[in-house]
Amino acid sequence: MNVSLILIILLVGAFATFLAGDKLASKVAFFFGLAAAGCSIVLLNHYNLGENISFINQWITQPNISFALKADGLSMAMLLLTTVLTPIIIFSSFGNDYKNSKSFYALILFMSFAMAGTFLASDGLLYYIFWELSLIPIYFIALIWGNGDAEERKKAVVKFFIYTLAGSLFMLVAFVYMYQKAGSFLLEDLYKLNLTATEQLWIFLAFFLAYAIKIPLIPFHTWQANVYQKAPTVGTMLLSGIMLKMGLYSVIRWQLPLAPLAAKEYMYIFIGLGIAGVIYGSIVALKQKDLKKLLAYSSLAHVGLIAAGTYTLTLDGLRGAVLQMIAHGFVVVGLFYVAEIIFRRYETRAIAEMGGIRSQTPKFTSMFLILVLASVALPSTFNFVGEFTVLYSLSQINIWFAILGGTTIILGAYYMLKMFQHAMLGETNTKIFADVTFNEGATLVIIIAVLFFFGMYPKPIIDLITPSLQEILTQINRIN
Amino acid sequence: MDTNLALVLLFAPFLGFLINVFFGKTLGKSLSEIIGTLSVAVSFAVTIYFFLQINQTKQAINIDLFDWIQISNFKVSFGFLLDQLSILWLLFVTGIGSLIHLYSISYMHDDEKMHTFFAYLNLFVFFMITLVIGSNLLVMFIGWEGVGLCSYLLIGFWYKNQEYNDAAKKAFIMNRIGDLGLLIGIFILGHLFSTLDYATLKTAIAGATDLNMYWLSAAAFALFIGACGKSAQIPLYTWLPDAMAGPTPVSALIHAATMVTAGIFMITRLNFLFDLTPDVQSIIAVVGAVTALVAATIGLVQNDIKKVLAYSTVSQLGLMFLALGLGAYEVAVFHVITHAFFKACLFLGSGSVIHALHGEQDMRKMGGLKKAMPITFITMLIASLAISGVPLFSGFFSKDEILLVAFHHNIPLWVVASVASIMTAFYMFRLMFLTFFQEFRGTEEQKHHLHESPSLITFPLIVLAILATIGGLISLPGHSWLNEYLTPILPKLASAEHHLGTTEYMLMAIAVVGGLVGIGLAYAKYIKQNTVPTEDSEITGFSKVLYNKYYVDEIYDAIFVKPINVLSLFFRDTIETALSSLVFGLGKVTNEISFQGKKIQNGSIGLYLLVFVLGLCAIVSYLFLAQ
Amino acid sequence: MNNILNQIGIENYIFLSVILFCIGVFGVLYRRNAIIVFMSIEIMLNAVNLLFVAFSTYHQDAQGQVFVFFSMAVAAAEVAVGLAILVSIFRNLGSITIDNLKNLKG
Amino acid sequence: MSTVLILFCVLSAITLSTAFLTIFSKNPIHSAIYLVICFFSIAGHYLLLNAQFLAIVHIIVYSGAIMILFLFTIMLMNLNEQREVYRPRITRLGAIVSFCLICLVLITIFINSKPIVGEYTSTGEDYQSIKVLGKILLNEYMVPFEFASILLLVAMIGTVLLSKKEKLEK
Repeated sequence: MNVSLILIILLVGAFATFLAGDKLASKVAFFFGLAAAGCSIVLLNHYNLGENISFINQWITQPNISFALKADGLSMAMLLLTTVLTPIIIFSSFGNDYKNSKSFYALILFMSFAMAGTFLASDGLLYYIFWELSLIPIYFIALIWGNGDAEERKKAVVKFFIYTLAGSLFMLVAFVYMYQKAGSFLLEDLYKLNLTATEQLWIFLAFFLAYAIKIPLIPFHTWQANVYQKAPTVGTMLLSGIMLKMGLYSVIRWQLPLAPLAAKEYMYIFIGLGIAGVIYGSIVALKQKDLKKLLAYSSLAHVGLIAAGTYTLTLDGLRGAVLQMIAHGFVVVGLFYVAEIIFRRYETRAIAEMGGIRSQTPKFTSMFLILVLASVALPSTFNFVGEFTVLYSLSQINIWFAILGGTTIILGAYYMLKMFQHAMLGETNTKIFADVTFNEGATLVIIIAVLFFFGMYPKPIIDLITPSLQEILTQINRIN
Repeated sequence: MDTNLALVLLFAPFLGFLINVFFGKTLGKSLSEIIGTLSVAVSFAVTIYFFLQINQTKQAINIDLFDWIQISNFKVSFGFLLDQLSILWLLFVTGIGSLIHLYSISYMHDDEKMHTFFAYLNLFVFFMITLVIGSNLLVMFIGWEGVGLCSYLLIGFWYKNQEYNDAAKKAFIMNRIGDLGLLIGIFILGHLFSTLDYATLKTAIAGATDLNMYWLSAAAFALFIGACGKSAQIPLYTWLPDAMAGPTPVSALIHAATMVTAGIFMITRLNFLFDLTPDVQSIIAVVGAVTALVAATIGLVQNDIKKVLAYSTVSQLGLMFLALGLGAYEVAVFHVITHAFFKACLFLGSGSVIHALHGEQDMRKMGGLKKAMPITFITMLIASLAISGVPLFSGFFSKDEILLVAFHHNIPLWVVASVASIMTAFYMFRLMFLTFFQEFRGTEEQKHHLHESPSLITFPLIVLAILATIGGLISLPGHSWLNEYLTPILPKLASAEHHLGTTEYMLMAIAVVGGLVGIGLAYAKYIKQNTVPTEDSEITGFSKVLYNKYYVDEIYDAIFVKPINVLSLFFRDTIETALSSLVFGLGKVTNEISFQGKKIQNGSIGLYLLVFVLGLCAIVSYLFLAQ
Repeated sequence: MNNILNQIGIENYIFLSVILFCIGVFGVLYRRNAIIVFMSIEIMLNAVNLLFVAFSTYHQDAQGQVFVFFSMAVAAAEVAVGLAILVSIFRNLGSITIDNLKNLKG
Repeated sequence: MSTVLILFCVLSAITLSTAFLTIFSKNPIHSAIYLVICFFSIAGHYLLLNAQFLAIVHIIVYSGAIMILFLFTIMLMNLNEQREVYRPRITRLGAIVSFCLICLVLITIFINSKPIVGEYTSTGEDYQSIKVLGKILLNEYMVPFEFASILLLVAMIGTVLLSKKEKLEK
């Protein structure tokens, strides 16, 4: 039993969903999503028992490419995030009717497949293929099933597609360069390369462009808000919940260990960039009129902090970043789902058109508030654990980084509470707001339960990721 | 046994919260009230048990539940520490908490969201207990932020009014500014000592040979900023008066007796750290004294009964910080306790008045309530005498000790604090005279409905008034039970340095006379001359500045809020567009290049052939001639 | 039997066919009349054929000549088809100046 | 100077000059006539090299078939007068430059490659009589030979189809 099973389940699931027809598609997709989640939990168990669940097979001999799926703690954590969020996301869409839903759900599973592959691949080219593969489904999902004016949407989505694709091409160049030196794309072989500082700098920058666009870090974020707004909520969830983490994960897995000298040399610049993103994203979020756009900018702020954490090159920074990634994945999915729930009833995403919802549906309001608070990292939620660790690592580098990064605590509370106030509180809205359905409630409750559980007891995840992060750190600190 | 009891202590209110949240509606009003009150009462009972135990054994109880957060150089466990300090705090948190729950049963009876109110109150008590009994700074931080959250929820309890929501938001954000400071302090302590646990921290600091004073001071200062946020000190005090938007029991519990003392608790808890940083201590002392004075001056002219009490709270908290800054932690703790009694009593009394007047809070429309509400009047009078420092009431002892300590350390601070307490006496009796004496100035209909509050409201008032009277007994000059009790926490007692001598008696006399002068002035102005404060529009001169709270809110708005909003608009409209057009511009440039390049491919075969031949030349010469 | 190249020299043939080929190239580039362009192409073909035959003699091998034979067949087919295309172009456009044939434009 | 060399020079001169004239004639008919002469001279080269079969085939195919085709086409289009549009100077310049360039390049290559020029061996074997060529063509090159016939057939059909007047358009 090894991790390729999950990829197979997801891929087969995608095909089965497509063949199942429009009526059954959502259920079939949900079933396969659950199967993948279950399977990954079983695999996690195997992994924790010390079994080898990696999968390596020669794929193409000339050039030397292997189908290498390596599962260490970090990959398993990200894989779990993907496979657990996928059924949640699918489940959250049950209230909606999509045209041609068989393709829609098949694309979701396919995207999940590609993202899981990205998290697992330990061969450069295989990783690159998965990385790019994940872009295709989201392109179609956002383009076909998105909302708003079709022309505008096309513009935003095509921009996103070309932007990210162009960034990743530099990564491919870096891989090809390293292949010429190493004769293999395998991560272990690439680690063994003795690259000079200049070479490392170029490789680092090439990777950085790909990741900075994907994460996104300022000033490469311009695709984000528009695509988040235009994409259907399921697409936004996939994008913000999982796909962003692909970039952050890749920073840890590929960029830092492959070009440690450059990373150390220019650490401050990149931390600064991340923190600038925190402040910038928070301030821009303040005056957003569209709920989804606001969440997009809040996401920008949060990933800025995570990225800053990764570039500290300390165990705390990496660990905090991974914790925060997972936490943010859940929170942001929850928040976008909340936006969707409101949209289902009011047909609007403009915050100004909401308000006065609380008196109609206290249950929903409480869940929304909890998600808002989790997003601003209230202690006892998972996000606090991540944010605290990241900020601590920043303060290890320089206390001012922690202070500036810590402004997210203040500004985050400001824009989130302001949004909450105008969206939910105030005089009872004249429009009727139907109470949440069972599906909606169950989705939110699951997310909230995860957030609180790991907020109080993050030890399992910490124990899972720490050894592999330490391994990566030894790679980063190796002497060439 | 202890572990289980501690868990009961902690989770009883939480259980109450859960029951009220999930089943509040089904249970009905009276049941949810009973559960809400009982859950806190259970905590109180357990606290008394612990109190008795620790009074005998003098042994702190340490409970570690599980590892929570892991940092590279240390682990933070989820644990509790029950020692003299935390149990003392628990006593009045749960004790006054129970009384206020009891009070709320009647006070909030007509509110449709009764169960939500009790749920929030229970949640608050839960977080407050967490704050107090956490064994390390991070567990305390859970409670710290949690009480902030509850304060947010309760200030904005009547959420249909956006002004209340603004006040709630403001409170939360201002608290968060302080929280950032607290976090920074925690980070620095983590770096320096690799632990956040109080006990280990204490031994680490005591055992350290070469302390980095710079970082230590930075940590202490950052922690102090955190305390400023929570305890409403300059410059982060403006949220507290606004927080009066919440229901009155909330103001009594959270914004007078318990939550706002969290900063004092934290500093007292870390006294071993602050003792080492005299610079920060003097900052604390000065900030405290200035806050006391500024808030007192604002309190002089406020007409909203709750606003007066709010500024009075800020002022009293300032006095406590003054004591903290002078190293007299036990004096600050003493004042916290007496203040909790009389201020809770005052708030609840004002609530009783507001209740009787159907929500009227403006003192200009009150007056003459003495006869209609005798119990409320007497209890509030006792509390006012206590806060004014009239001898034999509890406030006299605690305030006097602060003034004594101030006098011994720094005369200017003593002058400032004395002036502040004279003002306190003045505005408290201004409040009393305007509310309870003279003729009723409200509408006829209100007058008709004037009545004494029900017993559920008066009972807590009476209990608190008794406590406000006799509370001073726990720390009498010369023989202080409190100081002895706190010895394990506070080995150095600042107040023990001086003995009662002529100077001390003189100071006491000055304070008493000052207080009486304040009361006398108020009597002269509001009874003899029968003045009623003028309408808002007619206030002029310096009192207008005071009435508008020195325009601090407006200044903050202009310095922080407006610029951020303008910046946000600028970012949203200009920078975002610029960045976006930069990316689109890149696309456009590519497009343009391709458009120009397209012109080369104009379909002219002649040109194609020419290029073809030239290309052929190039390739052939490269292949054959380039060796 | 004596090799005729002993008297002429292969290099002369190479020069000749190079120049002939270049004349063909020149014609293609210089003229705008599609028929003349065609003729120039024929000249180029013949230049190559000539070189083939010369080297066939040089190597005393028949394969070069066989190749010329095939290339002639191809040339014949090419001319036939090419001229047919020209005729139909002429019918449609009324001219065979290659400047007018700009449909290759993207 | 042997007679053979003189003959070669004369033939070469005819070949090159007629090739030039083909290109420079204003009248396409003249071009065609010059081209015929050029082809004949090339056939002469073939004969000089003792490739009788090819010489004959060359005359038949090129001078006979292809040139007649050209002439027919020219006449069909009524191109006997100068109809060529104005050629911009840049085009002519470009043509001349590239002509010089390609000449230069090819000749330089040839000189650079330092061919072994000297005694040419002669095996004395017959390799290019019609008899031998016929055997080679129909033994070794049987399949290409047949393909050539198919090619010609296809070309024929294509030509017919292409030159048929399309009535549907109008």
